[in-house]
Amino acid sequence: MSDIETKIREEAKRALESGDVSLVIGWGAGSVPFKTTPIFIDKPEDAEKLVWNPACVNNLAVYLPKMASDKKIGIVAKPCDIRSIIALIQEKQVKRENLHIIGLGCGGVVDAGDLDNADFHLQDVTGLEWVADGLNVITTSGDHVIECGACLRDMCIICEKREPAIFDAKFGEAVEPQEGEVCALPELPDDRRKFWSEQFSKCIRCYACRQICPNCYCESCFADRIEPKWTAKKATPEESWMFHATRAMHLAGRCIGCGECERVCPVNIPIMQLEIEMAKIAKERYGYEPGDPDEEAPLLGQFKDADHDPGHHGG
Amino acid sequence: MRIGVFVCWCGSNIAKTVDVAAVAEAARDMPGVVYSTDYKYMCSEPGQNMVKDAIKEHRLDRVVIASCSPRLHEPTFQRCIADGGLNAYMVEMANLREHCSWVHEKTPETTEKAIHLVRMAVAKVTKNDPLQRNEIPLGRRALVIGGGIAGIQAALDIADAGYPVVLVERTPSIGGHMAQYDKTFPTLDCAACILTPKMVDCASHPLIDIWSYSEVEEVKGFVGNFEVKIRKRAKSIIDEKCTGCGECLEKCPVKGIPSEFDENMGTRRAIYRPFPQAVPNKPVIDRLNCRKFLEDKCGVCAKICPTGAIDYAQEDEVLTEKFGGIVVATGFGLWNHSVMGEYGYGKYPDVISAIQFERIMNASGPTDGHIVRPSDGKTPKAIAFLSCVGSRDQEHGHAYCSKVCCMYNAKQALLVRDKLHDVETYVFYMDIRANGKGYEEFVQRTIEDFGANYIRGRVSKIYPDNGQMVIKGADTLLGKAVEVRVDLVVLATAMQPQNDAKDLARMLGISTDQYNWFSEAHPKLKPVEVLTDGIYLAGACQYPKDIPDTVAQASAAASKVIGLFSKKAILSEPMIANINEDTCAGCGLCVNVCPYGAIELIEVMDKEKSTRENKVMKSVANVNEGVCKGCGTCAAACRSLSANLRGFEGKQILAEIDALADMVKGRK
Amino acid sequence: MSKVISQDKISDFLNSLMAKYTVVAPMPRHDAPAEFRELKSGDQPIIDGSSPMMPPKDFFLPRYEVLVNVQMGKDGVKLDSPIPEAKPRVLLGAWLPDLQGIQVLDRVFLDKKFTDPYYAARRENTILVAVMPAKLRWSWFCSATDDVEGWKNSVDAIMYDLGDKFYIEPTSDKGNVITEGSFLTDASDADSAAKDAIWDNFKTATKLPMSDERLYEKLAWENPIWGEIAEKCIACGICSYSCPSCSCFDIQDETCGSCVERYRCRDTCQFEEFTLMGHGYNPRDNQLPRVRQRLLHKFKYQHEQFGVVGCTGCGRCVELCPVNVDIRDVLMRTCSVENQETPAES
Amino acid sequence: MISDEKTQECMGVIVSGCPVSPEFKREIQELCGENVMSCYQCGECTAGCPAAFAMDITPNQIMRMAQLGLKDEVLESKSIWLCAGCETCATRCPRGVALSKVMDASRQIAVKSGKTCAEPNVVKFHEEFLRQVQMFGRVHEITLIALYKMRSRKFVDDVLAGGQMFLKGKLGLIPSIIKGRREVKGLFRK
Amino acid sequence: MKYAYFPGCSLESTAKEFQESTQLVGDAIGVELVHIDDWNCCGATSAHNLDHRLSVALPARNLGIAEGMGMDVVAPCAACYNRMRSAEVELKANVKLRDDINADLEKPFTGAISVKSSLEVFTTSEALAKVSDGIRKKLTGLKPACYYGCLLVRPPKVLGFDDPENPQSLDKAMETIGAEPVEWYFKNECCGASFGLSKSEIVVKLVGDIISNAKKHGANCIVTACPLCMTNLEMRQAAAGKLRGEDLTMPVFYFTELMGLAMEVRGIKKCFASHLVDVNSALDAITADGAMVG
Amino acid sequence: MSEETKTIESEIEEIKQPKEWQPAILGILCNWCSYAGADLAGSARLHYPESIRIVRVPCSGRVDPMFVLKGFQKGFDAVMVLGCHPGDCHYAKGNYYARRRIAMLQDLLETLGVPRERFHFEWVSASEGNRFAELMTEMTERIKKIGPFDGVTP
Repeated sequence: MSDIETKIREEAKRALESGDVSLVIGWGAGSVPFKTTPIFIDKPEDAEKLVWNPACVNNLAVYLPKMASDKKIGIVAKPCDIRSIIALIQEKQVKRENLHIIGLGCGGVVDAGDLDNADFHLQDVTGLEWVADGLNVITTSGDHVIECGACLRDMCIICEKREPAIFDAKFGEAVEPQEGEVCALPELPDDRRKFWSEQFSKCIRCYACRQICPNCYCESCFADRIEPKWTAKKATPEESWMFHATRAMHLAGRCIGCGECERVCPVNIPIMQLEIEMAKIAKERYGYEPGDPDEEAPLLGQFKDADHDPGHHGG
Repeated sequence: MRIGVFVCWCGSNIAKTVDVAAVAEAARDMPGVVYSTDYKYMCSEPGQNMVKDAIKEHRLDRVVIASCSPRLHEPTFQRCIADGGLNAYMVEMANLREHCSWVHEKTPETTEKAIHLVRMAVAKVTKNDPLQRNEIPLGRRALVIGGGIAGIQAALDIADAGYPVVLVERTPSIGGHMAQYDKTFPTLDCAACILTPKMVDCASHPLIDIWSYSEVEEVKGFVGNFEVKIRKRAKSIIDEKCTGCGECLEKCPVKGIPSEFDENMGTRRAIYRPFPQAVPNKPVIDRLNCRKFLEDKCGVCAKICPTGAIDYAQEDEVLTEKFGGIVVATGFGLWNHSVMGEYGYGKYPDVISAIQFERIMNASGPTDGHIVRPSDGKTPKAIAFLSCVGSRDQEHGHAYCSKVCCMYNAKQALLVRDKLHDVETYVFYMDIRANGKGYEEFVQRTIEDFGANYIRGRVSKIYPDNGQMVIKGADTLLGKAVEVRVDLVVLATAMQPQNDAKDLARMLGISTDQYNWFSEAHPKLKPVEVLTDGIYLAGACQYPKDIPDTVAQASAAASKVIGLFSKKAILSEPMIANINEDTCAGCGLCVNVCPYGAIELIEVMDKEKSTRENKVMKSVANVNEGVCKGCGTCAAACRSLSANLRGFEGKQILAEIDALADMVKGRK
Repeated sequence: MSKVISQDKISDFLNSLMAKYTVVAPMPRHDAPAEFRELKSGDQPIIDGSSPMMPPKDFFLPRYEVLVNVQMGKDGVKLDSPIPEAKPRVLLGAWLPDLQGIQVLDRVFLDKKFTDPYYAARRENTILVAVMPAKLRWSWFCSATDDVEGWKNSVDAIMYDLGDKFYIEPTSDKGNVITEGSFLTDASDADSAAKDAIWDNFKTATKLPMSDERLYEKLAWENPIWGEIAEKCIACGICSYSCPSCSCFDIQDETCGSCVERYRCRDTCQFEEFTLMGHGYNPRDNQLPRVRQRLLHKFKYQHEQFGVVGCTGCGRCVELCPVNVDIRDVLMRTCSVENQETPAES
Repeated sequence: MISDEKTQECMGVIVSGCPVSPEFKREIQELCGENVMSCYQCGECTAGCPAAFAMDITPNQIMRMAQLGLKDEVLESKSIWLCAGCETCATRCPRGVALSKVMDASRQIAVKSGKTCAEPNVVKFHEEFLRQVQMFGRVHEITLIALYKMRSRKFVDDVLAGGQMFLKGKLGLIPSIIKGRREVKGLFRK
Repeated sequence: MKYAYFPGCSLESTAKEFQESTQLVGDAIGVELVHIDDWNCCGATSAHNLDHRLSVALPARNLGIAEGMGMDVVAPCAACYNRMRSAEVELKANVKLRDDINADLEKPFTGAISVKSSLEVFTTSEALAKVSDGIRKKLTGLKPACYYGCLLVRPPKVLGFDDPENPQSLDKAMETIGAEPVEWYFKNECCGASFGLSKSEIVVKLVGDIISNAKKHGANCIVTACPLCMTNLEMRQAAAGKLRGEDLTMPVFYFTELMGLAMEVRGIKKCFASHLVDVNSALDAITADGAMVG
Repeated sequence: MSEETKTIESEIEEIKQPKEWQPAILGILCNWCSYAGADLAGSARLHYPESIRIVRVPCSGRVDPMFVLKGFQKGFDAVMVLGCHPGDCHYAKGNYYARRRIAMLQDLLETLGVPRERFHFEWVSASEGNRFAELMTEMTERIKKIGPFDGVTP
């Protein structure tokens, strides 16, 4: 691990020193040992602040639309983050030539805030590292190994693309995915609606899901508009339904499945369920996978004559 | 906000099933409404004056007309409120007639629905913004597609008004179907005698360019600014050098090619002109049959041509030309009756189509005007004419009436008796539709003076027997099945759209009906226009028409073009897309989905938005107002609501949906 | 009079309260953090002071609250302000900083110049019972924000979690109501010592190194740290919405056919629209002033206005921030910056 | 003579001497799904009908009568019993109407309403046929012929041919009877 | 290929030679016909003349049994084929009726199988290739008028395996076995069908028209695939001749008989003995050079 | 029997029977095809239930999925979007984009548990007035059968 971390630092330093890039976005040590935080390095000597550990959850691509300029910037990115970057390139939020992608092979990351358990307290944690059997939580009272299935983020468990699709430098190897699946939605429409009703009734409209999403880069979100007010700001289940349904539609065929929205949700709404479903259909029906570097336009920005026809009803 | 609501009775059309007074009453309580009334005919002059007066009296700033479909009268009321001093786009219509009174019984629910429709319109108009039209430059050159009588007439009229015209015809000569006819009903003028002078006029008109053997391949742009790609197929003849002397036509060794012009009743050679009076009167080489092209042998025509006009190496030329207006005059095709098993699948040589019979009757046709049977060249003693072969026959795909068959059946039955006095004629008909000037009299003459035996009944089967054709029919007036033996059967096959009509429609962006006839903008009030500005219809490409109707419509189409060209400039359609640059994220999805390529990404100054770099430029979408047609696909695609469609903005549609909240609540 | 109640008597305790009051307490949820809810009979709340992810302020300042209903009809326009009924309630199971947060809200909404009638109605008859847990969360830093000793007076009673029992200490007259009942026993000296230990631990463990500094004096308008936070801040509303003391709301109108509803709902200074004015100008037009506003408001402006800071150190924003902006870090770093310039304004 | 009551019932067209039943066309449509109003009287059905020569009313006239509601005229006609069901009309109808089905429906209505059949022999044949099916599950042709002949009193006809068939071994003497007779009978009950 | 075989009443008696020849040819070209156990009458014209539901219900019972066998049905008799196929189409389209009828059946029909005519099955290109391979004597000189009648081709929307106005399957079959089918114009005209007994005068007229046209176009026999047509054409040709004043004597064959003849399947000749009209005139016309070498 | 007594009788009958529930259906129709088709149904006096309320848009391509979501959120019992047949778009390609968008929307609604029968998308041309009227009847019957929509978040 530390080997890769060293390489990232070296690469960032090299790039900054040589003037290849003016800035490197990466992860730095968090305020506590089980967290990391996004950092923006513009001096070669600060490259030492970059870290790579199991808590590097943030999809840093979210910063690109804001930071991309005519100067080249570097970004440290996991494979899912890179798919976000590809989507952003496709949607003209950033130019490939203005990016220096430090890609990482990945086996999943950990949202450590959820690790608290009977064996140890979070305040005693001093570090996290991957070991053969899973995640080793190093605490003042000793080491605790948790198996991957129990600590990885949901999206990391089902993730199938663990190699960077595009990069300028690449470190680390992908780790074989674990067996696992996310919870299934209820079968019957009425049950499903009730399921979502419960979920959306929890929503406090903090918009963290939207804000953390690299694909939600609109300068002005429909949900913030007063005219036309498609969804009111009030946190009622119906309004939250409207917000989440619309957002899901806006991300249909665009969401690359990093799962950040679900991670940051303070009330645990399984937002990704909607997007997983949409992505499945996009792939099955149109052979389309968001974040595929070979696609030129988003799913809904193109059509084929022989597309599935929902308007045709039998004879 | 001061909205006026005007509820129309439409005579009894609305008032019969909808309580119009109650609707007007209910409107009075709607948010923003300050005045509401009902009147017998809102679209009438007094009705319109009422609106204008109310605008002044009640200081209205928005108007809702609850009457018929906006597809019918929206422009009427836009003009009306503009006259009343408002921006023309501050009006919305509630479709109380087509969508309510005509389709529901008189019940309280129907009136309730009417109120809802008004509520929606009121809610929408509340969100209307004044719109302006902009001036767009206008190119004053016309394209006429199709060189039949319709295209010829339209081209002449436009050119006579002083505007240049390109007349595109895909066969080697203009003239169209009319050139194939022998005589025309009911006057029995010789078709060629009245057509060829017009063809010659076209050829000699300084403002008309005839592009024969050419086809339209692509149409881009919009009214006043069409860009049309036209393929001039290689004639293998250099037009400038050819004098039309005809030497080559005599010497070409490849004979016996079925003549398209003679409907396969006669033959032509590999170098040919369709008929002697062809315009342009210069031949073309049919490369699919010419030995020079097939085997690289022969070359006789090149050797014999006194002016060296033959050019085997000539290639198709594709030109992109600009036009201000387009007349579509592509005419019709004829149904091939060879799918009708009961009539022998087109296999009996003595069962022919009426257009083939025209060629047989025609003095310049393959038989020099002698009426003989194709099977043995003998003069027939009895001829049967069958009407409605494929027409009025939904089972064969044409539920419509081909309109002209009754008349040419009569014409042919008359002419054949005129030429062969001892021939017996039978006309099997279902109904006789003779509703033009002098038509009914003409049919009666055919029966009374020329002895045609009209039998009312559709024929069930034709089969050959002893060298004759046996027709199994019925006389429904008599109530008996009948059998008639004749020597020749002439079928009035259905008129249908050209096979590639749909392709052309797509190219032009105009719509077609279920049969692929081109659709006019309004069946009553805009019979010449289509839904795309600057394109007009002439002749039978729209629906079966006879020659007088075709010529009349051609002149109408021409006058529309002339009217368009006489404008100083054209005004842009105001209901088009616009982009809010402030909120646009520049993702380019609208660029992807715009069917017209009307949107591009441009760089603009950005307000400070980055926390680190002072990025001053950003990409945003930009609409080319001349090219945008207002479909709104971009607006639906835009996630940040930055792309919008004027007149159908998100806020307006949302207001319409919101306005129904009470209805929805009421029904739970 | 202080009492103790053993854990196995808790349901009797709750039943007796529910007979007289609406009781609000943290309820576990499937697949989501616990939430404060009005208890139904048979409910088994979690009263360990771990406190749900969302603070109890919803019960005084709901996420969505109708202020005025307008009905337009034939008879003209009808207005109606649905001021809630002042139901007797007990808010139980929140830990002290959460209820201290309500003190902060009280300062805003029960201001003498303008008392918010909606808030007041909900607040008036509510008894606040805090829980002091034995085990502290890693993110708590209450003692860094204020002298917590005074907080005892902002609640009506405190229940100290002594493991197998609770030590119940009423701190106001209102609080005495929960010390009635046969299931309560008088507290022993040992109990008293145990609860003091809890309190002392709380006081000391939630201190930060700079706790003694006068934060409100050190927080400056110009400080590079604002830019640093703003750069990573994604501008979501988690920190405010999960804050027990953030009180900002938005008022919006919504039409539905023939009616209009004027309601208020949560808002946060972290949103771009927060200070967006009708004509399009936004005085806080990027994230830097927004981030600064939140901190200065809590630690400086509220202190200036009320003499106390607005933050209670509950640590929610620390735990929930998607990009690990740790308010404790900010405070410590701010305080260690030397030679700060005095604010240009105010 | 039309009684006053009848006049009142049949608004619309009055055909001299014929009671009109506007319901007739709906009855037909319910039975066979064909809309007689689609017919525009082109006469192609008559022209192609193999049995038209023997009919008292031509097929297109049957349609016209059905359109007008001349129910009795249709039900009492020979024509409906002389339709061989060859489907020529249905195959060629430009309006896509299956007159053959209208004929079927008319016959069924006629039987149900107990009309005197204009072609009793045809009905007798069909009834005898179905009786056999009901009895045995199959048709025994010699019994069928014999019984039919008895009912229709057509003794002399076809004796020659019948005899010949018998000689050729085509008409067995013992009827074959199926096991599922009860089941088949059950199908007749509705 | 395996099919559920529905003989129908006629093939058990008046058309037994059709039954025999069908079986023989089927065996010869590898089309296995498994009898539907305890089949009942399809109801024929009589049922659909008098009782629509019955006309669907009677075939439904057979279809149900066949579905249990898991095979498509082959019905050689044109009338049986037409009724069964019509019932199949209606049962597949009208679920309500199907459920209603199924309630009365021991073995319900769910719509899993289809009905085919033996003509359809024996004239597929594969079947004809087999026939072609099996030919031992080409029937050169035999000039059949291929007569389809009504029930094999109409209504086309329901049957649809051959062209309603100019059907070709019989002609193709005849060409395959070396016969020379004539071009004529009454191949799909009606013979009068079930009026054979009840309205024989109609049948006499129609039979006269048909045979006369066949003769006029040089046919020396008529070939058919319908027992009803066979009966009418054979039984009424004498009367028709009398009516028209023409000699209308004309042998009539089932197509399977001629197929069998060309393939010289054992026992086929026995069929010819059952004909009411002597077939020798036609068989004599077959020229010697049609015999295959070996 | 006189006309008058009949009417009174039938009126009494009407009062006795509770009025049948009529669904509220939101239709978003393309101006050039289905809206014109609805106009045609009108001119042809084809009767259909009054349950539909029509929002006119220039093209099915204009249909933002939010229109449909809003309809359901507002509690409509069904929402229908009708456009020009593929290849017949007045704007050449608008309906092709709509087709993908609506197909994805359909699946999203399904994922959210909005029953499939409540959202109908179909191509109805300007000449298909018959189809339009038929569709309105079908749709109304279908929704009547499954009953009122209990909202997106019941």
